[in-house]
Amino acid sequence: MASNILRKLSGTFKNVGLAGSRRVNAAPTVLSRHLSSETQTEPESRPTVRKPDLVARAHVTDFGRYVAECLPKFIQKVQLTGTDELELLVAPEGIVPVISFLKDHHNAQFTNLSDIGGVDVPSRMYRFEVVYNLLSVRYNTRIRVKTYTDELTPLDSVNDVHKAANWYEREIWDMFGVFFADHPDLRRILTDYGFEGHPFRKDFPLSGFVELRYDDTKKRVVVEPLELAQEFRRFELNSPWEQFPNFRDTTVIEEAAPAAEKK
Amino acid sequence: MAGATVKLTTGLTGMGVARHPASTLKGLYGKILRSLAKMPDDAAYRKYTEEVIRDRAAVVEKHGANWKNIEQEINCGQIEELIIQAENELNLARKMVLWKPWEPLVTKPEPDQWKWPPPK
Amino acid sequence: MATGKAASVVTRQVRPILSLSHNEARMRALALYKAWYRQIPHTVNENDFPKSVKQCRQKLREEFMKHKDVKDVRVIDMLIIKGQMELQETATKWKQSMHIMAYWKDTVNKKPTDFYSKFLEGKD
Amino acid sequence: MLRAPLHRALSLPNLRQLSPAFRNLSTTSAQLEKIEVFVDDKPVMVEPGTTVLQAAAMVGVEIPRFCYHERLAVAGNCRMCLVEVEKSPKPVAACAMPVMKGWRIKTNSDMTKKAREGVMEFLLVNHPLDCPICDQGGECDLQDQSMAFGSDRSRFTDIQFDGKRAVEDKDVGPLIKTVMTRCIHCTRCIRFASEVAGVDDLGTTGRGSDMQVGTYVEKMFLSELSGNVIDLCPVGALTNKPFAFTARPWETRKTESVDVLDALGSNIVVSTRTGEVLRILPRLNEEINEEWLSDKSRFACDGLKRQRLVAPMVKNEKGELVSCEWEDALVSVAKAMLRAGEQTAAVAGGLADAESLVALKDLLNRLGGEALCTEHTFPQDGSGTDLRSSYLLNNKIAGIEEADLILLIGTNPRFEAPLLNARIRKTYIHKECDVALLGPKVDLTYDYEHLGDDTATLKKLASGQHPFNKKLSAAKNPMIILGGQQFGRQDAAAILAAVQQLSQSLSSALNNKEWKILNILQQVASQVAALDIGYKPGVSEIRENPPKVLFLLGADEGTITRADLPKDCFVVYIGHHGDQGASMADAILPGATYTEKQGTFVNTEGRTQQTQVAVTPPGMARVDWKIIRALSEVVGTPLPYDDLNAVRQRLTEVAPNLTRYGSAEDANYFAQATELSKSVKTQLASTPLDVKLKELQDFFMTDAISRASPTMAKCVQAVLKQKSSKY
Repeated sequence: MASNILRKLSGTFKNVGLAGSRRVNAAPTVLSRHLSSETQTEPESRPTVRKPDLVARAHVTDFGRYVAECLPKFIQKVQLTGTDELELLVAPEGIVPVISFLKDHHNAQFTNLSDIGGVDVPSRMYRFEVVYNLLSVRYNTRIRVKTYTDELTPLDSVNDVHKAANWYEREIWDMFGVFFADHPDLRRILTDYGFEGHPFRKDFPLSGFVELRYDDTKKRVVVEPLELAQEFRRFELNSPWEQFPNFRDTTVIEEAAPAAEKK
Repeated sequence: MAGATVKLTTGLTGMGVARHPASTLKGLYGKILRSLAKMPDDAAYRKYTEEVIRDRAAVVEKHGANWKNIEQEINCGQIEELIIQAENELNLARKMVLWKPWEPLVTKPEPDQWKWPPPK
Repeated sequence: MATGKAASVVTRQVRPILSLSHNEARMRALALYKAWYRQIPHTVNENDFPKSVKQCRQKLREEFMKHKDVKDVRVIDMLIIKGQMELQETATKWKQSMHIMAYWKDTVNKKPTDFYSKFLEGKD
Repeated sequence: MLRAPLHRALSLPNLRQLSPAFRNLSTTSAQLEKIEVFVDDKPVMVEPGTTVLQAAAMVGVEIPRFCYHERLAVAGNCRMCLVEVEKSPKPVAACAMPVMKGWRIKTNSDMTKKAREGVMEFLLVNHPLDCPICDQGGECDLQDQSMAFGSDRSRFTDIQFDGKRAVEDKDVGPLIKTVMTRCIHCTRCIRFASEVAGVDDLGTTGRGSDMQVGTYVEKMFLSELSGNVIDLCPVGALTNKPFAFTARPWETRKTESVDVLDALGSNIVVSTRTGEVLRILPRLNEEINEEWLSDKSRFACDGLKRQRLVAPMVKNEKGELVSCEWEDALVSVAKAMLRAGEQTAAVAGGLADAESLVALKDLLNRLGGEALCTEHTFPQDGSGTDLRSSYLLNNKIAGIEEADLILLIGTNPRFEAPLLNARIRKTYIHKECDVALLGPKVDLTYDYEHLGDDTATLKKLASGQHPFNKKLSAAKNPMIILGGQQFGRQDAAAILAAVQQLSQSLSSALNNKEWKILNILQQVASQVAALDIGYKPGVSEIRENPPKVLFLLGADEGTITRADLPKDCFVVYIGHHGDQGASMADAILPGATYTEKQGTFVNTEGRTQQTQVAVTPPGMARVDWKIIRALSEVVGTPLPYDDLNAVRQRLTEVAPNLTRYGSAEDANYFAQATELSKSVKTQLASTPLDVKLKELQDFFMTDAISRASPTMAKCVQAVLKQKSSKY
């Protein structure tokens, strides 16, 4: 089974990468034809919805299984989002190995770190999710790696793997207060010197805590605690956009591979 | 060098033409395999990587110094890029020996860690 | 991976930030205090803001004393990291005098507490 | 007229079944066996005759719709509610189709989705793409539903084709802006006008793509409830004219509050942005206003920012009012108060909240002053204001729907309380209910028996000699609504006594002991709370014992003038508008309007409700009770409350019902009140009963806020113009 996956993966991935393949194997050419989605079918009778690309879906699913099999120690879960994006959910200890594997392994080659993002979910024990978006130019695919931490637990910096991580991690540090261990230059990047707090945390008010103004007598900018006008004291939390919450398409997240199935 | 022309440029900035790509590759593949050999036999990473490397090593072996054929058959970029890939893999394989990724899951996530939307 | 784990609190095994023990954290805090203490004369000298070295040192002490009750090693570490960040910003003159003066909050008025003065100010 | 006998016979059972608002009232409908249907495979037991849409609502499935509205008759013409029913070859219109046993309704199947997409496509073919300049944007059903249910690609490729339907806009008055090209012909506005408002002004002409909704001839939509068609319109065809191009709904902040411009206390939502009230929308409250709102309550909000008092003012030596600091104003008022001692009096106006009423009373009582009055009178003879049942709409507004005979005495509910009138009309149309009116003949939007307007008739009724007494005693649930305006008459006590006696004699014959016949319709929002707190109705006491210091708490009706007061009387005006009260004042302490304070109001049925702070008071204006509290500190006897909770604590001490928000306490001392009324010596005068608000133009400007509103002024002009036009 394992070699099966491998063949499929290496075959398809190679084909996606460069045009004019001359492989003996017939399967990839069939796949690549499907991928170009030129197929004409009979008139569509269903209501207009996003058309699922089953082939692409199978590819990412297989690749997810492949990574999970290779790194059972670190990968907690592999899932597909509603729009067929592959997500690896990784234990915080394993972020450097996973990112390194994705960058350096022949069948992955995710050499481009598009960005690093953060999510704050205060109700969780580890409230911060840190999200790494990677791009493999070779195979023209993207992958998302997520891990988690709390306010005090440091996360290993991936700066040694991707130089791009330097500023992204500084941004996460500045906005969420997640500390990255072994980062060469972890300091603020967006907020003003002397700014207190981490603005993207959910418990940081939208309006902030302080306001700045130019004081004409002191001839300098002064920092003062914020005094909210009545208008901004109340916050409306329900969205004005969602008129039919019952008809919202919930993003279907599907587990692609059970983590660490063996051993 | 029968049938193989000399490569003048890779066309990619910062990537020079490799002098003896085939032998470089062979050497690298050998090193990778030796690193992999330090891992347990049933480690998935070892199995799959060995398969890829053997596959590629066979192609390199088959075509000898004919870089054009190698590039075409492996179909994963120019031969110089193949060298970089092999170097990366070697680097990774050596680290993998220390990381031991074939072991069971190091930490289980909290039950609600990956639930979305998050429970209130 | 070298994640040398240290048990800091009761139950949960947590990963340390910098210090492995309370003592180590204390040493770091003292080192940071000293670094600031030594930096202050230079900062006062090189920047144009209306405070003396003595006032600055008093403020330094105040700022450190704000956190005197912090016991968690990792929280101390976090504060030290942020303190170092501020020290760097001050020493490298990334901070302008306005940023330094922000420590004093000298334009902030006290809020009225009794009904009548609150009424006159129109604030609740 | 809607209530033709044929119409009634044909459509009423139907209406009752279809509209949930009426359905839960129809107690008589036999206990029919429930049938089981399945909505998206969820089983639900429903009564026979339930529509597919209602059955779906029971399991929490909302079916999109445009024309269907639960308070209006079913039209079934928009087709948006098409759903698939298993084994039915075509999708069915959920709003009009009663369910059959065992039906399997699929609200999210491919066929349903396809049907919705098709309907959306047809609607959009002739709908202009002007959402960016359309005021409905953001709260548009068409927008929302095309996002949720429409196709995500267009087949409308013919962009050069100029054949999109275009319709001339109609001028229906200063309140409603029409862009008729946007109309999707759901006919909700037409149904509202003829069913709820009782004005058959709107209708359709033409058919197919020539169909137009309009007024047939160019005329104003003459209704006191016209603004509701703006809420009903699912698209931007009918929008709020004063609010046009002002703000997008998502930029505004919404504060749930209570209206105070009539005595009903309709529930409202105040939309604000950048410290300004932009518009007022109704909020659902089945007990009071359902989901409607009168035009005055909805559109008078631009009066909230005109003619405002924004700084304290005190008269200088030349007799001119000059603005000053709060401290100065408070000190000069306090000086005058200390000089006057117990010769201090107060008059409370119609917009005063219970908090400021109780604070002012406490302050004056501390100084020994006892003369606290309301502008609106109430007879003091007999039981006076001691028994709550004598001044409340005892049977509650929703109780009207159970009445089978309503006698209106000296009132024109259409303009005094438009939503009360809408209730009466609803009862009249959907139930077997007759209405009679004693008072001037006015248009109430429904037929009634006019008993004349002289007091002799009232006397006859009270003594049981009038022919109408037969009807009254035959009625199972009779209601008598007495207009609060009649209390301004000299013979008010006699009128009240007569009505009390009449209702007592009727109620003793009733089987239903819970049913209350006597109902008073108050004129203003503050009256019930003021009487509960212990204010004396009417200013006669002040006229008799002229005080040295007089407080006017928003008293703007001119019931007391300079002529009634001694020359050295110091008049203090606490209020928000520069109206009659402020013009006679020696000192002005600027207060807050109902959108700027959290205040308690008790409506005419005795229901306690509170307004919420939507914006801050402008300039130096302050919340009224705080002004009085601050003044008390300057006078030297600080009142013992510093925050709202403490004031409300005090309110609870005075009258516990004043802080039970949302509930209307029953009052039950009719017999005792009647007993006491027998002691009334006053005789009925011969002057006929009269009402102030007779015609639509009288309705718009009745208080300080609506008098300051330019929109209301425009309405009066427009109605007068319409009256003089040939249509």
